[in-house]
Amino acid sequence: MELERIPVDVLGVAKTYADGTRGLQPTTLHVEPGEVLALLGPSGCGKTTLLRLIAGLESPDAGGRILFGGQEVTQRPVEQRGVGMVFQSYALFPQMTVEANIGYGLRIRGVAAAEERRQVGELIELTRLGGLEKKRPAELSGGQRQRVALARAVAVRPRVLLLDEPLAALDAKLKESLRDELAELLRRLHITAIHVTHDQQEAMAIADRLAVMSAGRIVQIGHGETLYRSPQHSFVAEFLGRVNRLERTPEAVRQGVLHIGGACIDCPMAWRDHDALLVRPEDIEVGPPQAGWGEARVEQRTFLGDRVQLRLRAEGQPPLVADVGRDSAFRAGDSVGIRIEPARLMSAARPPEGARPAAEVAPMNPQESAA
Amino acid sequence: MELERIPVDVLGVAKTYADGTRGLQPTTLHVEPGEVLALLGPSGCGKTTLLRLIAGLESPDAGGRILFGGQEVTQRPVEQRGVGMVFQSYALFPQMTVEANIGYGLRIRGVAAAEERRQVGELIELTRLGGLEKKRPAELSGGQRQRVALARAVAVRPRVLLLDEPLAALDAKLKESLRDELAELLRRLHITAIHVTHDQQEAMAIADRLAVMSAGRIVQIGHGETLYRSPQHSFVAEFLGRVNRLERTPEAVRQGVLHIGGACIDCPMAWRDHDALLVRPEDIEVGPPQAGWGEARVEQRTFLGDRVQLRLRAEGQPPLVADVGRDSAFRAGDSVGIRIEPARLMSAARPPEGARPAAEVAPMNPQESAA
Amino acid sequence: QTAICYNCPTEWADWGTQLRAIKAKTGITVPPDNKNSGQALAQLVAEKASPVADVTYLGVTFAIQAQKEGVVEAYKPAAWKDIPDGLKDPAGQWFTIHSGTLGFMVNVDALRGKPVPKSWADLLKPEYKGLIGYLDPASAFVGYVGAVAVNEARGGTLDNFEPAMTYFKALQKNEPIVPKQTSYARVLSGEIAILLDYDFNAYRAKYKDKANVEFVIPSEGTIAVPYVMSLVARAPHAAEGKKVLDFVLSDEGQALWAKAYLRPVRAGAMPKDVEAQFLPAAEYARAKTVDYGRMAQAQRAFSDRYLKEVR
Amino acid sequence: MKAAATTHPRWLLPACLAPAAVFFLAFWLLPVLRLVALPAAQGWQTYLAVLTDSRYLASMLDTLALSLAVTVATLVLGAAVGIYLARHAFPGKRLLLSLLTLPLSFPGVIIGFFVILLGGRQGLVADLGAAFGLERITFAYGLLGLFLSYLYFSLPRAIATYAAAAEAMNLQLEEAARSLGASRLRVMRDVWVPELAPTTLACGAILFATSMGAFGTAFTLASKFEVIPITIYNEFTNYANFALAASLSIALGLVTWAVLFMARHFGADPTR
Amino acid sequence: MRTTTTPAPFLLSITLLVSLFMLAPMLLSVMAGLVNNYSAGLKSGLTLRWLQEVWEVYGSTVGWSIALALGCVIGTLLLGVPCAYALARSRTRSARFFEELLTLPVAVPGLATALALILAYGQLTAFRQSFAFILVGHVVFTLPFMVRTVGSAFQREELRALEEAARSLGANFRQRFLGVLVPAVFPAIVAGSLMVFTLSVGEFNLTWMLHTPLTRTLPVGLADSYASMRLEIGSAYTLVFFIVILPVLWGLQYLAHQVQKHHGT
Ligand SMILES: Nc1ncnc2c1ncn2[C@@H]1O[C@H](COP(=O)(O)OP(=O)(O)OP(=O)(O)O)[C@@H](O)[C@H]1O
Ligand SMILES: Nc1ncnc2c1ncn2[C@@H]1O[C@H](COP(=O)(O)OP(=O)(O)OP(=O)(O)O)[C@@H](O)[C@H]1O
Ligand SMILES: NCCCCNCCCN
Ligand SMILES: [Mg+2]
Ligand SMILES: [Mg+2]
Repeated sequence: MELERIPVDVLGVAKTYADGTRGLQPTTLHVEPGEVLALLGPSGCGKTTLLRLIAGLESPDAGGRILFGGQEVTQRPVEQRGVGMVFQSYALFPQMTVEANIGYGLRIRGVAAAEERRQVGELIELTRLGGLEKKRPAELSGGQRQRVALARAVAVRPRVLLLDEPLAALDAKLKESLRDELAELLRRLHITAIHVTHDQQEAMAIADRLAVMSAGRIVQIGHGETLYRSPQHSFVAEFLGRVNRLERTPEAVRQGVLHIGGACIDCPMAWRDHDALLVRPEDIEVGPPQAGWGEARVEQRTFLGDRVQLRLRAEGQPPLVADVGRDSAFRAGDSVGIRIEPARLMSAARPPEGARPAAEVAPMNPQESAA
Repeated sequence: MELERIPVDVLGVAKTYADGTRGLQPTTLHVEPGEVLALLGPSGCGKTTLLRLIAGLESPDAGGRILFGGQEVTQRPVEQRGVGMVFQSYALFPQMTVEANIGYGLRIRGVAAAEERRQVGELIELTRLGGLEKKRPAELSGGQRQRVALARAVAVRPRVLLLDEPLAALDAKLKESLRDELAELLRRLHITAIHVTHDQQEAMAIADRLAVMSAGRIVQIGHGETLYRSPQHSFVAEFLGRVNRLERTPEAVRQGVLHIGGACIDCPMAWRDHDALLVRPEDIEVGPPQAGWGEARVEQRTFLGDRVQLRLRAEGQPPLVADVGRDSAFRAGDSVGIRIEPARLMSAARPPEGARPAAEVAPMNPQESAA
Repeated sequence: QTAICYNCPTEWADWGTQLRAIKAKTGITVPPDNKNSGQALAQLVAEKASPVADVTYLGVTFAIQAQKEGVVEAYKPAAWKDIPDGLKDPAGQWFTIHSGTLGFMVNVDALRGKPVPKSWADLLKPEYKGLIGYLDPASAFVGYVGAVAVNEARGGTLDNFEPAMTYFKALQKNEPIVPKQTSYARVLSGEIAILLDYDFNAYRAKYKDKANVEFVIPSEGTIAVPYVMSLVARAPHAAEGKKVLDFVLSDEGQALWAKAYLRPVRAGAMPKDVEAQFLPAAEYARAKTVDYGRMAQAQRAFSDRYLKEVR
Repeated sequence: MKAAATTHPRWLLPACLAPAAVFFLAFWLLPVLRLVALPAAQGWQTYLAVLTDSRYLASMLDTLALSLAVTVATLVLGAAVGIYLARHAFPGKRLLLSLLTLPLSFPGVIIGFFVILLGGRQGLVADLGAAFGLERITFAYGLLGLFLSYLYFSLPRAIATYAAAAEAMNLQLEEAARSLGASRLRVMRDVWVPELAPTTLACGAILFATSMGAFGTAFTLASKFEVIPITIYNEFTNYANFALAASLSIALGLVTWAVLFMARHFGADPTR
Repeated sequence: MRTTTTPAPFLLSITLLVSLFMLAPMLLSVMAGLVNNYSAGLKSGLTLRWLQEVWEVYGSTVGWSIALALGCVIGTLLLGVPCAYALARSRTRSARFFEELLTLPVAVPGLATALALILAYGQLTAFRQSFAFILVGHVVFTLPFMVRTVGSAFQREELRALEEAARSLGANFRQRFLGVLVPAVFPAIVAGSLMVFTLSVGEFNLTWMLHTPLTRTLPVGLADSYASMRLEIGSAYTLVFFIVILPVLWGLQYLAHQVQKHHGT
């Protein structure tokens, strides 16, 4: 199944709801043809608002423009935008069979019955729903429903696929396996897609690029790996994974170092004058006490299967969490050595409110509005 | 707050529901005083049924017996068993404030108002709910509700604390942080507790021992680490984490080895004649191609933040998933070497139906019923 | 001291004034009650085992039916001998207290310039389309009285309702309004311009409510009907009930009826000034009486036939 | 989770049920059973009066037809208004909704009179007609008047029910249909109708039941169209014929109850 | 649910039309009750004399009707709430049968129910002649509405959990029923009460047979005044009905709304 691939441009689009809530601050965004972009952020940050604006389910405040393939669609209602949508609750038509759900858009378009059957059959195969054609949504498992919703959305050969937390309703185990499946399917369809989620692993697994949102704006946009490793804001760092906050005394700041369990770590130039830095649990190396390493005591050890989580107490720092390999022999009460590669330290600074989103791949910005 | 600690014994208890469903096969279980036991298993396996039988909310089929501290309580209704319960939905009384909810059991017992206030105050502190005393459940966040439910359950100084999926209603991020908090709280209370969940990480983080259930029976019981590393059934292995299934040709079986990407791995004695084995993603070592290692091609690389997941294709095996460090430089298309420590291999055998649960710490079994 | 009277509505026959007078003169409180005759009868039958009411006021045919059902009891009030025969049950199970004459109650304004109809035949003229009302003959006593009146006027008898049936069928072309209960107010408001109704209602509208209302006794003739009262069998307050019955037939009670334009059963009780407000006696000469016992017997068959044929 | 049979003492539920059961038995069931036995005294065929007497049969069929028509019309209009009110915010909406549902508490008599105020000879419509030089249009006493008055007392229930149901409707289903290109009409057919089906069934059943039993309205309007409650009333008051009135009541009760039962059987509870 | 700003001209016009149809008669009748002469219209001048007249003749029916409706609410609460609980928790065939029976008074014509009551209890004179007789009829008729509204609330899964939670904390039946269950279904109880009040206050079919001249209710009085009095008086009576009923209904609705907000999770 080959679908059209177009770029999507959102230009200075903002949304103020009828009750005065600013659902989205003026936002500019470029999605490459065939790219999968994830909108990631905590609840209420405006992900759904942005997605619905792109879909045409909400109309933007005056001045905002939305282009599909360079063509303005701002005034077009959802029926005429040629988008496919997958909703969090899947929104499958409960009275229709799997087949009828998937073929719905085609029937609306007056596609002949035989042709509809053919195309639906193809999608059923693609989404591995064979044998379930005659079932109704209520008889399907969560994962099967999700696939029907996806098949229904792509059946009409949309130019843009929009997904609003398509995995949120599933339980953890199923989520993980469907995540990989969805990633694969999107890659196979090779369609321009925008995928909303608040689960960072899901975003990283599925999307080519991530746009991290907070309080109605995009705070950083880029590849998952870049964002995870070099977040430009503590918010992004915290949102993409667990972090430990490392405090620096005024003296340490003056010396350009960081004290931890008696050891002294050089601070990267960029964060020299910050009074706190961040480090991820898996970036704290834990070994037997040794020279040059900091000293710490294991307060708690939690076996989590693929890894062991240690809660450490090191002098001069709040409790730290370190993730170590699952064969780590350290137990609660042990004294251990810890070490942090300076390159792994991250900024704990909050950028000033209203700052322009930092973009790794600069979007083409014909007329970016003042934020 | 110091609570009584008693052992709990379940002796040949089974449950057949009114409609004929066998909710629980005859089951025997021993919980040590002060121990936290997790009942873990997929949906419908009978976890809730067993918990409700222990609580006294269901009555067992004839012949089953339940002892609290050696004393038979089988015929006692829940009101008189001295258990504390935390429900999945929390079941907080919606019209009562946090305070009133926590103090409900004390009021029922006719505790004087001043004494009630004192005890409730103590629990509010313990569960860090200070400042929320006058709020109603609807005004609380999920995590706060969960803590109120816990405080309410322990306020009556139960002899056994029963928790039915207390974290299931929370979103992933919150769940992870509350999991650790709950584990800590239970350890601080040091009360005999039984905790139902279908999330293996949660079970491992919170419980001293895990009882893995399937289709109405306990299939294995023991410490999390033991179960994770040496599951005696493929079901337990699969349930506690992701696994790869490794196939063995009849020839490999004869030779007592396993072929993977051209390499030959010695099979541990115990599984010598099994025609399939299991290995966890983090137990597949991936490095540059080298002598003695198997050869594989990276089909897909997914950056997940704290680790990178590689889908590998190795000769003679179905696609494998390997978890590697997040700095791994391998990309899709690369040729890599793979290696598996034989000790990491696990059995893929399914035990015969109705087998006695394998118990690491053998429960005292005065009269185990025939399964 | 209370007596319950069924079917004594304040707004009908000026029972309101009568009830006040009863209270003043006998000290007995009689609460007003808004049933019609049929409703009162049904209630009496339903409550036969343990009556609520002490006395009841009924259209004569309903009284005859009540007698058959055994829900009334004989009582001869003080003025018994003044009541003409034929207007009372010989045993005293019911006796007339006053009577009315059926005719046309016409709201002249509502005719909007059309002439006031003078005869049954006039009503069939197309010019009165939409202006006529009569109470449902199958449902209200007044309605049945109207049917008997037109039947007699157009040559029928209590054994032959053919003329009435033909007449009502013809009248349907004029799209009459057929309410089930007294519609005095609707005539006043002009909703109904011509209503088959009693003289006393028309006079009340004309003299008391100062409406431009005329009463017409149709040229082909009509009938007069007695309204009667009875003591209820096993009345809970029989003594008070009897006092009430005595009062309504007393000089004072009868005068009150007359002032409400109901012809009192004791002819001597009619004050001259009131008499003057009635149509002249010559007109009333066209108002006949009928055998009310047979009129009661014929009612069921007529209603069934009316319901089947007039649609 | 399936309903858990939490262990209660055996006597508990019967004890909770007892007051209502005793009351119902004493003040409805036994008296009504006695009433049901009444027609037998006049011969068992009295029970079949509604079938054997063409007038009663016609009256019953007319009532059925009227109730059915009113139910359908009310459902359509009530759904439209309910959905609109649930969807759109405007000042005074709560007031409007409560005014629209107020007639739930009106006795039928008032409603009959309202229709006369609207469509009687002195009614609003006639006055308006006259003002525009047309003839005085009256419809209060005809079938249309009866229909409108039934509509009047049915609409409030439908509006309230549909407003609540529409409030709970899954907006995403509609958006999904629209994103697939569905027109408004298609959305109505494929999303609204199925989603509101249980409400429609439940509400339709209670509307039908209320219409079948409506008395005061028909009584006030007294159109020539005779509905069965009026027939019962006539038997009752004109001839004190309790047996026949009881027989007709049983027939009416059976029809109405059957409709309510069917609605519940198909999973919609009208009295909820 | 979110409200939308999408215009819906078709729905809007139906809504306007229906609103007009529903509200116009109310306005007309309020006006009719306040003018000197309805046929003459507003130019005949406004007056309160009809209201006054109604108040004199029928004033007592207002108080009795409200008392009756409140009594009916209390009666259905006392009988209906425990009954709803029992029916929600019991899955026996006989419970389902009883539930079915309970709805019969809704299906059977009021006239018949009333007749049955009179035939069965008419001879208990003191009872027959008191408002209690009407009250009994109203309770029988409105009970199913209360039972079903509250029963469906009791059936909610979370209610079972609440009850079990209370049990696990040691509460006996009375404690958990009054302390936990009833407060938890309070919104349904208020909704049911509102429904019962509404039905009782407007009930005519039953009341018409059950009342005696000494026990008249508002609807019975209304029927009287429409049947036999001036249009203006009937309308003024309707106005009295509005004036009396509206605040009570709105008060109850407000309460229901508050409770809903308070309990909303
Ligand atoms: N229809 C609406 N009317 C008023 N405010 C709204 C509306 N929809 C959303 N909002 C508000 O706009 C903001 C952004 O909401 P949005 O639904 O886009 O968040 P989100 O990022 O999708 O959150 P979630 O992860 O919870 O779905 C929030 O403050 C929300 O309360
Ligand atoms: N009240 C009941 N009546 C009949 N069958 C029941 C009842 N409760 C549970 N069951 C059945 O008993 C089996 C075990 O159910 P149980 O609720 O104990 O599972 P569980 O392990 O808690 O599942 P979940 O993770 O979904 O909560 C299931 O097959 C279930 O359908
Ligand atoms: N209370 C709702 C109005 C229903 C009208 N039904 C007619 C019965 C006559 N009073
Ligand atoms: Mg959202
Ligand atoms: Mg469970």
